[in-house]
Amino acid sequence: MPAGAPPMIRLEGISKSFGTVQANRDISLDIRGGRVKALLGENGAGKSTLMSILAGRYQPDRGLIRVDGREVRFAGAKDAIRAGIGMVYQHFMLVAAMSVAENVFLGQSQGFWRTPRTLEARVQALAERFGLEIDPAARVSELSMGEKQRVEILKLLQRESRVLIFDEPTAVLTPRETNQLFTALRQMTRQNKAIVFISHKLNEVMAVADEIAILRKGRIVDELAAETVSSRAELATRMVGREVLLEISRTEVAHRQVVLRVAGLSGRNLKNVDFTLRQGEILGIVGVAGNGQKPLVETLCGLSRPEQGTVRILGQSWKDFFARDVWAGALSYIPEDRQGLATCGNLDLVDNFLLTTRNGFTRGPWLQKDRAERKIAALALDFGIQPPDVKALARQLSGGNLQKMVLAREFFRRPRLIIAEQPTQGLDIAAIEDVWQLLLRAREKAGVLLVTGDLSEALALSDRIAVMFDGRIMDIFAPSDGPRLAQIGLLMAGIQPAATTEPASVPPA
Amino acid sequence: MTPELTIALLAAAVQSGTPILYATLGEIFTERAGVLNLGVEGIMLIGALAGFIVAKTTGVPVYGLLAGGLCGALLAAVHGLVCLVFQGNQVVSGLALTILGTGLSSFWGTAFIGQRTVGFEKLPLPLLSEIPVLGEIFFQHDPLIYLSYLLAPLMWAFLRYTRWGLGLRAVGETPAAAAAAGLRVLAYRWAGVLVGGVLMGFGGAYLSLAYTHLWTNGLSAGRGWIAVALVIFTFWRPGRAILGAYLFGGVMAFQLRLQAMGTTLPSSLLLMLPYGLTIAVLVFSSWRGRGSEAPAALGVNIEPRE
Amino acid sequence: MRLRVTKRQEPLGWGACLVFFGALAFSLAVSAALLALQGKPAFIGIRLLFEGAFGSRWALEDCLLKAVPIFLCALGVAVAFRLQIWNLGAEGQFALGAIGASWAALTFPALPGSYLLPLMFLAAALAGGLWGLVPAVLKLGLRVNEIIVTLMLNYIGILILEYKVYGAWKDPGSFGFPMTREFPAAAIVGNIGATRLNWGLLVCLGCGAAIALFLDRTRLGYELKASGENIRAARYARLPYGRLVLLVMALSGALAGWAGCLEASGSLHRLQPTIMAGYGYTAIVVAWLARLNPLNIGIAALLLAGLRVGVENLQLDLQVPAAFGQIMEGLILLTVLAGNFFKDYRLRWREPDDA
Amino acid sequence: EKELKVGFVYVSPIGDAGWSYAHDLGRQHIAALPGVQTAYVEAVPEGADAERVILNMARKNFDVIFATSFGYMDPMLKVAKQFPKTVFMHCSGFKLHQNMGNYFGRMYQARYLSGMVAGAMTQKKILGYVAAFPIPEVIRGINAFTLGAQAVAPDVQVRVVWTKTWYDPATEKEAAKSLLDVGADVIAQHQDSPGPQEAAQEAGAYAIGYNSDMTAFAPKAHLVAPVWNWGPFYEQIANEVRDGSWKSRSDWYGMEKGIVALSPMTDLVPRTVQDMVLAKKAEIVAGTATVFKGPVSDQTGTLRIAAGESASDEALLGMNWFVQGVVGTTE
Ligand SMILES: Nc1ncnc2c1ncn2[C@@H]1O[C@H](COP(=O)(O)OP(=O)(O)OP(=O)(O)O)[C@@H](O)[C@H]1O
Ligand SMILES: Nc1ncnc2c1ncn2[C@@H]1O[C@H](COP(=O)(O)OP(=O)(O)OP(=O)(O)O)[C@@H](O)[C@H]1O
Ligand SMILES: [Mg+2]
Ligand SMILES: [Mg+2]
Repeated sequence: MPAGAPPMIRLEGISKSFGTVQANRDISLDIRGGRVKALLGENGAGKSTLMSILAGRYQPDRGLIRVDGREVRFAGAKDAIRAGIGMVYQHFMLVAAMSVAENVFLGQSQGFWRTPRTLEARVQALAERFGLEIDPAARVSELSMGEKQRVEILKLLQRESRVLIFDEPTAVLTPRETNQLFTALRQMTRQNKAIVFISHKLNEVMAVADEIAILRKGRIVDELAAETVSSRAELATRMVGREVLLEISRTEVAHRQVVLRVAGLSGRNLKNVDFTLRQGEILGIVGVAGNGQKPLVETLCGLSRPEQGTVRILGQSWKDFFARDVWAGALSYIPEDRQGLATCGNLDLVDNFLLTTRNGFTRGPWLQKDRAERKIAALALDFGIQPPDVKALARQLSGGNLQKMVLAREFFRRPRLIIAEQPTQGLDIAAIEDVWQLLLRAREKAGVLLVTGDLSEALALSDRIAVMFDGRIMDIFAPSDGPRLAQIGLLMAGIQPAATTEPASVPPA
Repeated sequence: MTPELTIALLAAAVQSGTPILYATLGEIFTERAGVLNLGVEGIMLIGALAGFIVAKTTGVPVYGLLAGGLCGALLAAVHGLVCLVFQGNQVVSGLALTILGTGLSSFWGTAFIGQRTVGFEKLPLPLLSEIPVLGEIFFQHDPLIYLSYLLAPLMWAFLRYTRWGLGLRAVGETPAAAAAAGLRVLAYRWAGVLVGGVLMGFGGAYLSLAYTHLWTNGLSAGRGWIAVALVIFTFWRPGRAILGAYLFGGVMAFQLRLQAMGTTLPSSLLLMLPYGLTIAVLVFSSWRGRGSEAPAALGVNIEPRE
Repeated sequence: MRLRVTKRQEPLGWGACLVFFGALAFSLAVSAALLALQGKPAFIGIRLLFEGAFGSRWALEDCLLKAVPIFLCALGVAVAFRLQIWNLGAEGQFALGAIGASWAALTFPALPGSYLLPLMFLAAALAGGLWGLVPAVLKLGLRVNEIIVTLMLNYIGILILEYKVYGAWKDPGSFGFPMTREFPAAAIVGNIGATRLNWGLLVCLGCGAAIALFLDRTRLGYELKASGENIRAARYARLPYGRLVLLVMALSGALAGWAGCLEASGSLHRLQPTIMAGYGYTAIVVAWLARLNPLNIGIAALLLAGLRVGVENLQLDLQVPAAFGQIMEGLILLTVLAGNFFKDYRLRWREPDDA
Repeated sequence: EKELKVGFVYVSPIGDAGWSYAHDLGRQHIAALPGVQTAYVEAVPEGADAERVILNMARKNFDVIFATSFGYMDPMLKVAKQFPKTVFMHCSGFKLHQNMGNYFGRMYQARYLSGMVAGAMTQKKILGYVAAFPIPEVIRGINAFTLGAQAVAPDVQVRVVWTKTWYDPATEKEAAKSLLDVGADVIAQHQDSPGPQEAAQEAGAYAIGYNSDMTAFAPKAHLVAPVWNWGPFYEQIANEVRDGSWKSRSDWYGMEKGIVALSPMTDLVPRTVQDMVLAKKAEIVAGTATVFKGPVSDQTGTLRIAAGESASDEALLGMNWFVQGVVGTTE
């Protein structure tokens, strides 16, 4: 690259705030053709926001964007696309009810007619050229996560974007798919495209990035060339600003009676799922998102009916268990979607607290709100919910504090079975430690089913780990089982290691 | 029923279904963009009045039609303003629009009651109208009916085969994805609301320019609501709107003919037929499991961009 | 400099009132302009409107009397809206309530008032409630859209009423006009003192207080609120959504039914088709203006009743057509709806980029 | 000198070109008189609303209040008892009070004559009648029309379609078309919109209007129309009240006072027919002919008015059965 030529993209002094949250503060960044720039940072550091600004989705409060040295102003995604900038969002931006081909051509302005057949042919050709296998006529709602991502990439390729932004693209991919993606990325850089790659997985960053920028609390705190980084630990330290340990000590707890027994559970993308869970243990379910964790959890928590097979909860059949209206001493569900599922944003904390505990505060037809208010106020102090104002609306709480309020509520119910789904997603490190401690402590009284996409979390907490792929449990083993742990990547990709002779689902000891 | 009576009934079904067809197509278009407009009744009334006044004063029916469409779009724009700009609840805004449209059309229209305007007259199509049976049912009507024959397939082709149609559907399904793909979501929604308003206005103008050549307060007499219900029956597809509209037109025409033939059933019971049929049709579509094919973002407002 | 829209983090407390009255003032101004456009004195017009609605004891009495059925219907509608169930069927439920009450009054004319009146109220609540349950059952069982079903049931309900009064229930002494015979004295809700108001007002106050208490203090009321806020959370928390839908629609129907009962018993003393004055539709407007809060519904019902009554004054003195009232109603609703925007968002000037 | 304040309460908007419109023409007639001031409230539902409106007029010291719908009877009576100095006039009812009178017009006389025209013009001996609501006024009109037609063509049949609307051109036109489809070649209407006229003209049939001369709407079809003309009556009452001679009574005037009239017959009606109809009209005006004169049987063949007798006013006011020759139901 000739020296002195302006970078393909230059961000200058970008600031952006949402209400009281300052997501980006005075950020300047260069992005060059033919190189992969990795953006690193904790949850909420402002990575997605910054790139959404570059992709025209948000308007910056201040600052400007230069493309090839010329100042540009993006009034919307369309302008960014015109300038050759495309983004694959963390949450895919696809129209589920339309076909792959229609999605790829959505928003493309050349031509007026859109005959499905010609669109499909063109997408087919494009997909073949870049080695991305896809059925162009399929409805997006029927695709797997990996396939959806391919559609997103095809969208960018079809538009001949020069700058491609990937926001946590590997979170939903199997290791094999991840490798395929990296191959494709390299192919793109060879064509002098600029790539921005956002990820939390430090080894991936080290594998593909040419340059690394680290964000913390909305600021760029570090910019370095990938060659200069020696270890993951170094990266992590730079990212968080202190030594990260996240090693927690766990004491063994005796495993007692079975609290959950799942046998031959099938239907709704589940295939013959078998396992048991005892009081005193944490069973971690790991796997790439979209491999059946959702239907499994929904079935176990009574949101959907088991189609085939049996589920016994606390010794009762699914039907009997969910027919009763027991609020305490039973099952607590800590869902991934705390804003949409676990709480009502427009209600205050007292009302949100009552959501699952209302039966404990009922006398006749009346609801004892005062008693509930006092209880939640005490819990708010215990759990360190900020602000500890019980009249605050749930939507005014930050994600971490909301999660604490959900945990406070669910633990208040003294559950004997806990189903926790991505319990630390979006939390800062201090909060993560708290949650982990809570879960470990809870298992003394309960069995915990921990569904997580974060392998390190599963390893740190679980007594046993189950790997899910395509609705199946590929294997269940203890984290101490070194050889099998080594093959976890293959298992998550659905490949049964040849060496193992034992059956896929191992009954627990 | 004799064959002649049946043919006459079917021809009447086509005619009395046509205003509903226009309105249904308009509502389909609006809803495909993700906006629920329950103000169809009010918009039809305004369209009917505007069409009547302009056709009467200019003496040119086509101007009347255009004015009907334009004023329909104007009232629909109020809905757009409240829901697209000010984030108002779409259900309530639509209801308010009906009240406002009814009020405005009576307010300005009272002076025109009991007058007659020029309008669209019957124009049997050469050759086609001579086809036995079909010719009589479909091709011995006024030009606006022929226009509606074209409109439904046109809208179908537009939604399926064009760039804008693709965009409109995307905006109604997943506005965030459409925005990320560079579509101007609000512009599409505005287009959906306005074009829908034009078609609803046409539906009203059909009543005052072709079905009759008269104006009265409340001329649309509930046809707008039937159109809203029909959209669900059509699964948001223009092609099926033809079927649905004629079915309803047929039921309305049928109960009057039943009386003319000397039935002894009380008229109150006969008049329930169209409404009962609406419910039956909805139950049937839902029972077939297709009732939930609504555009995914229907009725959901798009928050202003930060 | 461009406008920038941001979502409010804190709910707007008293400012909400300001927004409401601002919107009201705006719609009044537009109406006044419309009057001026017609060559009528705009300010005098607005004054006449107020005088006619609230300007004297009589006006207030009239206003209250008219607010009673609106209030009851709106209360029911609001309970359903809280659960995000779009019950547009108060009109039909009102008709069925009137039919139910009339059935009781005509079938047991010899009962003493202490039995007959409660029986009429019971019959009205049953008839209205069952009419409300039809869309609820269709929604739960077959996922049929309740907006359309409730609307269509309005037409059918009114036609049933006509069928009865043109047919079997027609008073032989009515000279062939469609009306039932006059109710026996025991079936008539009496007037309060020398006013035109009847004791139905008390029913209103009772219902309002009961509903407010129900929504605010009972467990079921809480479940209603939570389910309406977030339907997914309702499933998560195992709130009895299906039962709540049935409950609110039955309640909604029963309240509208009582309104119909009071109109038949307190005002008309018989059943006739003209009992249908569109209260069921006005109720939707009122419920929404009041943002579904029982106390506010009382105020909004008075306001709308005042508008209806006041417009008559305007008609008498300025010869403004009746449609003017409808226009104002539509305008008020639209402006208040649009005005709510400012409760949820604030507008600021975007700072210049090179600051 | 004090102005006479006259108030009118209408059941529908005056723009409906029909019933309320006809009364409003009467109001305009007296408003033009010196010393008379008028006001009206339109679209007043019968019941509590009517009571309020009438009450407010009485409170505002109106001297005479005309309420022009049957359903206003009880509310008006209630108010009349409270305001003995005000004169209350109720149209189409039967209750009286010392300061409340009632009045109506014998529209059936004109309908009978229009029936004669229809009977003379029909070829197929089937007449269609688009009707609003099954109330006595409408039923009486249909019966009178049928009797008139039968006087000319004894085997004629009158088919009735109810629309349950007063003014819905689209529905009413469709109703007329349905009658044309079953063979009617003359369409009559008790309906305020000219929709049926249009339908008849499009089908090449004849039509008989109502309320006003509807020739303009269907020049090739319109034959004649029975019309209202309230002006002279309202003027008479206003004068009586002013000079204090008004007494509570029932006024039921017919063609002799001109409250009810027949619009000029169009050229489509042959001279001979016109002469025949005008001759009959003269008899009615002179009081030598009555419309409901026995023997008259109802649809089932039961004799309702014995031979030689005439129906009493009370029987006419409450008429709820069809004469023989009408096809349809009164429900
Ligand atoms: N639309 C929005 N409205 C309000 N706040 C927002 C919005 N989008 C982001 N934020 C806030 O801005 C901050 C930065 O968010 P952003 O999504 O950019 O973080 P991130 O670095 O991408 O985090 P993650 O690793 O979790 O994806 C966070 O505090 C977030 O809560
Ligand atoms: N949150 C929800 N959102 C949408 N539909 C729901 C919701 N909850 C329940 N439903 C639907 O309502 C119907 C009845 O729900 P459900 O069986 O949960 O009711 P319930 O409270 O258990 O009532 P029951 O007394 O009959 O047991 C089902 O068809 C279900 O699909
Ligand atoms: Mg993230
Ligand atoms: Mg992010």
